[in-house]
Amino acid sequence: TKKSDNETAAASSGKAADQVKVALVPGGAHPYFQPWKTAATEAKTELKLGDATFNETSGWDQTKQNDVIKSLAAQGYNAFGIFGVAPENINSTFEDLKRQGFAVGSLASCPAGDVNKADFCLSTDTGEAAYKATKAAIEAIGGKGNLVHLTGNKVDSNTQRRIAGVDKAVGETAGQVKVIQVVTDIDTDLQTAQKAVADLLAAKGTQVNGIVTTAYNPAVAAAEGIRQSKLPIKLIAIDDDKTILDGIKDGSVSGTVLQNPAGQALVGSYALLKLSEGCTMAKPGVVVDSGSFIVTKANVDTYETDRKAKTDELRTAFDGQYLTCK
Amino acid sequence: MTLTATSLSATSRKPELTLAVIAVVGFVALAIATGGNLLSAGTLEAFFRFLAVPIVIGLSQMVVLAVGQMNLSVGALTGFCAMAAAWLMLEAGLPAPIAVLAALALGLAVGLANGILVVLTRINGFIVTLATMTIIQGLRYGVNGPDTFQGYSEGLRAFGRASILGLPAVFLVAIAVAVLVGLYFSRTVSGRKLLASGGSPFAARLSGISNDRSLITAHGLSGLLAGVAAVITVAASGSVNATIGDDLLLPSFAAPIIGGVALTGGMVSVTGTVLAAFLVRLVDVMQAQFGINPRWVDLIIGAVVLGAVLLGTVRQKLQKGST
Amino acid sequence: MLVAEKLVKTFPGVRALDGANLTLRPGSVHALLGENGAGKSTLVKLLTGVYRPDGGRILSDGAELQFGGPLDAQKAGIGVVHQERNLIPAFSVGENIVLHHLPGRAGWLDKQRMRAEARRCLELLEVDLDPDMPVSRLSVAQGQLVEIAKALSLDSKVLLLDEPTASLTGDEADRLYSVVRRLRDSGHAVVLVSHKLEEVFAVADTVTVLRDGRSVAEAEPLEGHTQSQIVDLMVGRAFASIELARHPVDASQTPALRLSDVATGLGHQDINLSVRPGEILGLYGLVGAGRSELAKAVLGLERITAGTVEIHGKPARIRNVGEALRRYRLGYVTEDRKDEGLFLEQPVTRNIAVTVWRRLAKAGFVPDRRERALAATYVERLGIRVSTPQQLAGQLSGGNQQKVSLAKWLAAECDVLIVDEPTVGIDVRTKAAFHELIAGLAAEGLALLLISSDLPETVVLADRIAVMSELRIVGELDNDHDYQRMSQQIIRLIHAEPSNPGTLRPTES
Amino acid sequence: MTAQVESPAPPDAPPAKPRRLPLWANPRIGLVVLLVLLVALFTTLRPAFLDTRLTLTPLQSDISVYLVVGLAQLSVLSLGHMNLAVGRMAATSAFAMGLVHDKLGAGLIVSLAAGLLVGALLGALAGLIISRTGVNSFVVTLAMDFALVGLITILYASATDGVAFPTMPSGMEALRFDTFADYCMGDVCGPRIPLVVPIAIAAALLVGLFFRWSRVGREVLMTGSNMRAAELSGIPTRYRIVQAHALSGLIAALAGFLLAANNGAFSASIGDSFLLPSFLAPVLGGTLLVGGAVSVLGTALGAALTQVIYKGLNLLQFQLDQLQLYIGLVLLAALSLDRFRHVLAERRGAKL
Ligand SMILES: Nc1ncnc2c1ncn2[C@@H]1O[C@H](COP(=O)(O)OP(=O)(O)OP(=O)(O)O)[C@@H](O)[C@H]1O
Ligand SMILES: Nc1ncnc2c1ncn2[C@@H]1O[C@H](COP(=O)(O)OP(=O)(O)OP(=O)(O)O)[C@@H](O)[C@H]1O
Ligand SMILES: [Mg+2]
Ligand SMILES: [Mg+2]
Repeated sequence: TKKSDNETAAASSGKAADQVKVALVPGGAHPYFQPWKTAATEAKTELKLGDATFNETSGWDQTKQNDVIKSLAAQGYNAFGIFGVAPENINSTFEDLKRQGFAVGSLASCPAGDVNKADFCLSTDTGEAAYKATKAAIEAIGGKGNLVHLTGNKVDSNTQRRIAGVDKAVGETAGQVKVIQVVTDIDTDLQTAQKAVADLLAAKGTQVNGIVTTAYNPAVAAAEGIRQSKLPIKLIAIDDDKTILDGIKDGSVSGTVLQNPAGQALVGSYALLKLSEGCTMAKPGVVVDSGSFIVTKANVDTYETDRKAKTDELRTAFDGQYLTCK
Repeated sequence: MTLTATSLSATSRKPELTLAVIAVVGFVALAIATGGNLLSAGTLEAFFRFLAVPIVIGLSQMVVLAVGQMNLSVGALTGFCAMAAAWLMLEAGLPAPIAVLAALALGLAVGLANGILVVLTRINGFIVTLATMTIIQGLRYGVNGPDTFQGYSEGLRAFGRASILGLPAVFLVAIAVAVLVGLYFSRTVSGRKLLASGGSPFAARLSGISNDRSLITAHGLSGLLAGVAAVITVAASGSVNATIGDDLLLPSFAAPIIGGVALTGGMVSVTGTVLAAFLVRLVDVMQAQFGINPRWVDLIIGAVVLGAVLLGTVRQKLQKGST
Repeated sequence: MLVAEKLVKTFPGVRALDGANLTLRPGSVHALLGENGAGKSTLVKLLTGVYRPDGGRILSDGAELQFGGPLDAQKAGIGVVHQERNLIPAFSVGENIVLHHLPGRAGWLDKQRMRAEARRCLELLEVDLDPDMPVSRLSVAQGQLVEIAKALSLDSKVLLLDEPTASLTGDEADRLYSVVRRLRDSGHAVVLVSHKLEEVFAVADTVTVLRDGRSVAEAEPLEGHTQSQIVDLMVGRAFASIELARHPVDASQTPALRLSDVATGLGHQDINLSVRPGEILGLYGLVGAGRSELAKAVLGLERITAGTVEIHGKPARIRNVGEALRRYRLGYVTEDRKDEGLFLEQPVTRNIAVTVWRRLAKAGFVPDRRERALAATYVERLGIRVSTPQQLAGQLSGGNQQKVSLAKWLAAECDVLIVDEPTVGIDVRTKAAFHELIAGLAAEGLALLLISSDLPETVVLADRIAVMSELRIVGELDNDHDYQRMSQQIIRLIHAEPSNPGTLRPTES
Repeated sequence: MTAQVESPAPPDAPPAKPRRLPLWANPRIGLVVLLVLLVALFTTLRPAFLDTRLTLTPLQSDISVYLVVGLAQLSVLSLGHMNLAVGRMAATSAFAMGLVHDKLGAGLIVSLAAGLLVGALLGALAGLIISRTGVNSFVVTLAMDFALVGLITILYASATDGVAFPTMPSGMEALRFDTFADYCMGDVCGPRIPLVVPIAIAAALLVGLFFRWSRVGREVLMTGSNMRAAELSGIPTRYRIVQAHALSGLIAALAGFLLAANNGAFSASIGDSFLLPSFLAPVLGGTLLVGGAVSVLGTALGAALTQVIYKGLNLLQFQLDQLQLYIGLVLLAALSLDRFRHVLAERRGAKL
């Protein structure tokens, strides 16, 4: 006979704030997640959490990430904000955690498919961000010409969404703009990206008018590659790493798509706290866009205010719209 | 598969010939297929510029294979030395030549440490370098977290971009290194002793050769070459971060082994290693030229290597049939 | 004067030396004798710094020597040819010869000097080998010659030779011994380890006999001893040589193995041979005559380009040894035990049982018990000295390794057996026992092709002797077991033949 | 690497008598001792290390997966070969399992069998190429790895709309979550051991049996020990090479299955991280890369050791750079200690 799982159904609700220990687990080391680190400290003091930690030791491996999460649970962490390494597998991990009565948020990436087994998903709408980036690139090249899309792991549903987003924006130009190449799987390391960019520019540099990058290493590599080749190519990068902001300031990068990692971490921690205190999701598994912004030379010094505003807006939305508290 | 000693030794130079033929045929075919684009200055430049590191890293692995060892830390070490050099220039404000020398010295030191650990603990070199690889990965990440260094010494980057007679300076550096390594193994007493230790450790010991010294020398040299690869990377790429070197481990083995170097030690093939690196690079470029999905490229690389393997065997069969 | 006092050396499970003494005087050739496993090679290795003694001392002119490694012994003026081949396969002949002291100029290898030095040493032995040839292309015997040249290159005061002639024929051995005499006359001390007592008596002045790791005779003058006295000392009791019982061969039987007009890819031409059940055919020839290669061609390891091979009267197409064993019950004992005969890193048991697992297995699994029993039978029958049957084959003494390599094929219970240099490095007593065994196998109806460069052995054992020279059969003789007459006839056959166009072609031409 | 093992013994040793090294000198025992020491260390530092539900149970699942991964590599290490395509063979087999279930509606057993078959065939193919051409296994399996990486994505893209199958055969959930404690006979429930553990143990026992007692397994080892001698002893070395590689592929497929169960989906990324661990477990356990000898028990201990180190350091919550630093250092320190013990044992052993 099989025993029922009642022992694991420990009540998740009714904890005091200082009993709530939040763990933010990214997929691995990546500049994108660095704001999470400060956000975790911030959330801990501001929300008076029992603890908040940031652990980036997963090394882009789902098995290891599961391991890290279990270790954190063993350490007493009871609320998790997770960037799942493998979107197609991550629901099982969420389920696992939910069974143990933990509050779980999917941060910065949603599970593949239509189902989200976490309490909520707070992430950039990657398709939308890629769409915006492509729009910006089309504008930068004057609404006409050839684009190249550089991105990461092809066997990743986020990448698929990005490719779709790019296609959507290009589709709206009625054939004026074409994507002549999509280069995937070059976000594994910087050198691979540099090599791919150099080869691409050597092969097709003269036909390319704009490059859209939707992953970090390709963005860095493309900025450098364009600078070196001195080709008149417009580049839309991603994120606000110092290298890329420098590029925008010196003109070698036309613009970048910003996401809202700090907001994800802050609002995510807030929601996890509320859930642990006894609130429930109005719509379990709801997907919330954490926002994306185009930054160009024009607003490179002021974009931070927009982002703050978006974060505040998100928090209000969680309070009023997504969470139901008794 | 005959068992005579004669046929075994006669085939020892064949992989290089086969590789050379494939390399030439592949290059010409690609040049024709791209309508000559491959031969345009820019493409050829990019082709050779990114061939430099694979060559040097392949040699770095080959040196330890020569004594029957492996060095799993080559990739991580390259990244670490590159990060250290960039850090010295940007954060410590040292001039480029000093940073370059420091990177080389760091590579040599870590390599020697690998060798000494192998000799002292008598633990399998595979495990020792696996452990040091993890350690070095940690250090590499520790230099600057996940962030990227760029904007260091203009002079060094100019060198990375420079060409001499249409060939990138870094590629010429790699070739010079290859020639030196080749000379080391074929012409110097120390190099011959290394090979003797690798070929038959017991016989070498009976001839008064210290196998321990050979192991340490080989690992040290391997580390030094990783340092060279790091310098080339820093110069040619213009920006480095903690992911540098992650793509080097498998290629470092692939180049010498496809080039005909045995894992059991005792033999090297600089030409084979260089040619194998050339071939792999050819496939890279093909991908960019035709915009092929990298996954298909993987399939093609796989097929090409298996094809080369079969071709070599067929050639051997034909030759045997003719005698 | 080099003196070894009460040397002790223990390996896990074996005490190889147990207080052995040796005294060496300049200007003399000293024989070191003993049965297989008596500790001769171990003593040689202690004297050359390969192993460190667990007890006892080594003195040179009264001063104690401590060797940290082989290099120290070389520096102390001791040169050596070890029993096992120790060449670097990928290196050239020349480089192997001067490996101890690679000539360099500011770190660069001086190839000119290397070649000159190598040539000088080869010329001492009157061997015509190209110093630039890779040693991987040499035959066992040629490799042995290179090893000797290598030892000579050091020009050391003391030279230790551990079975230098095991795989050499008389001619080459004679050349080596003339070098040895020259060295002695110029004041060198030479130690000679050998199981060929005729040779020992011909060159050595004094003798030390080892038994079970102890010296039972020390530096006694050889003159005044007879061979049988020495053998008695080695064995530890009176040892009577055995008269082999001879069985007539039934000439009407179909040959068990028959080659007709065989030619091979290596250049053998018009080979005609046949062996009947119960018969021993000796195949004699000088080193490099092509006998081993012919055997391998029969086994399918080399190409046969013309002619037919018949087994029990039926044409046979053998593609590999497995097929030879299973379908034709034909076995081959290789001459190269280290590379082709033994699994050095495996226990003796497995080395012996490997050919019969198929027979021992029950439902695909080999019961340890049956395997052990089988191995024990052959360890006993051949007198293989092991500490336990689980000892690794690589840890046995040279002669005992040879016995293991043989045991494997005796266990296989074949109808036709090709044995290639079966008694290389085997001591007198075991050799006699082995001869008895071979004769016994023949009496039971086995057909044997005996490839041997040991002429006395061939004359003792064979019913008929075929002589091979430069890849052809140059004659076949009925053996009347009279050594004098047979040897003269054979030598005449080998040398009468005018220089033959069919020399052995290397694969790469 | 050591050409000759020196075993110094004092002059007063008694006459030769078969003598074994003491029990504690056995390298396997050394690993056990290390394991116990590490567990004790981690438990003192973090009592949560002994938390059954959150630490020990998942730890057992992880060890099981990596034991099987190690066995896949061990099967060809026996020949002195390598299988660089272990991960990809696992992934391709997992794809086959997913496909058979998803498209044909097959159950757990049938899907598993199909996957194992695919794995074995892939392995056999690698073995066939190696034995026919005589080219280094490294090159052949590396090429195979590349070819399969490409193939897998293309396969998943054509068979699913993403990179994973949406469903899994019933029963895999239980393999993932359940322990024997969930199954009770009356009041007696089993121990908290995950259901995957017996599968891994069975695989280890079978592999052990194969190499220790089966004729084919022994002949594989002999082939690895000295190929020419094996050929000249009548062993069909080519078949043995094919068989060993087929076994490797089969076990890799099993590892893929276990990982899919552990992670919760048949996906393209299965096996991505198999390569280094596949070598680590057997080599730590004393299997050499030169062939001719294998240690299944050692592989199990090697897998356990690495997972314990990893788990323990995770619990200590190091940041990324420190974590890697310590993994390397602990591994080195532990093995050097083990080496020291071995040398000591040899000395003592010679004195006994
Ligand atoms: N490396 C080793 N490990 C274990 N035992 C060894 C080792 N080397 C030699 N022995 C053992 O020491 C004993 C003496 O061996 P040794 O080689 O000295 O004999 P030998 O007199 O040279 O015999 P042979 O005439 O057969 O060459 C043998 O019992 C052998 O098994
Ligand atoms: N002229 C030659 N050129 C090249 N190699 C030769 C020559 N003569 C002999 N050999 C070597 O000798 C071997 C052939 O001799 P094989 O071993 O068949 O003769 P054998 O009569 O059994 O003598 P051995 O006592 O040397 O075994 C070949 O493997 C080859 O390497
Ligand atoms: Mg001996
Ligand atoms: Mg011969």
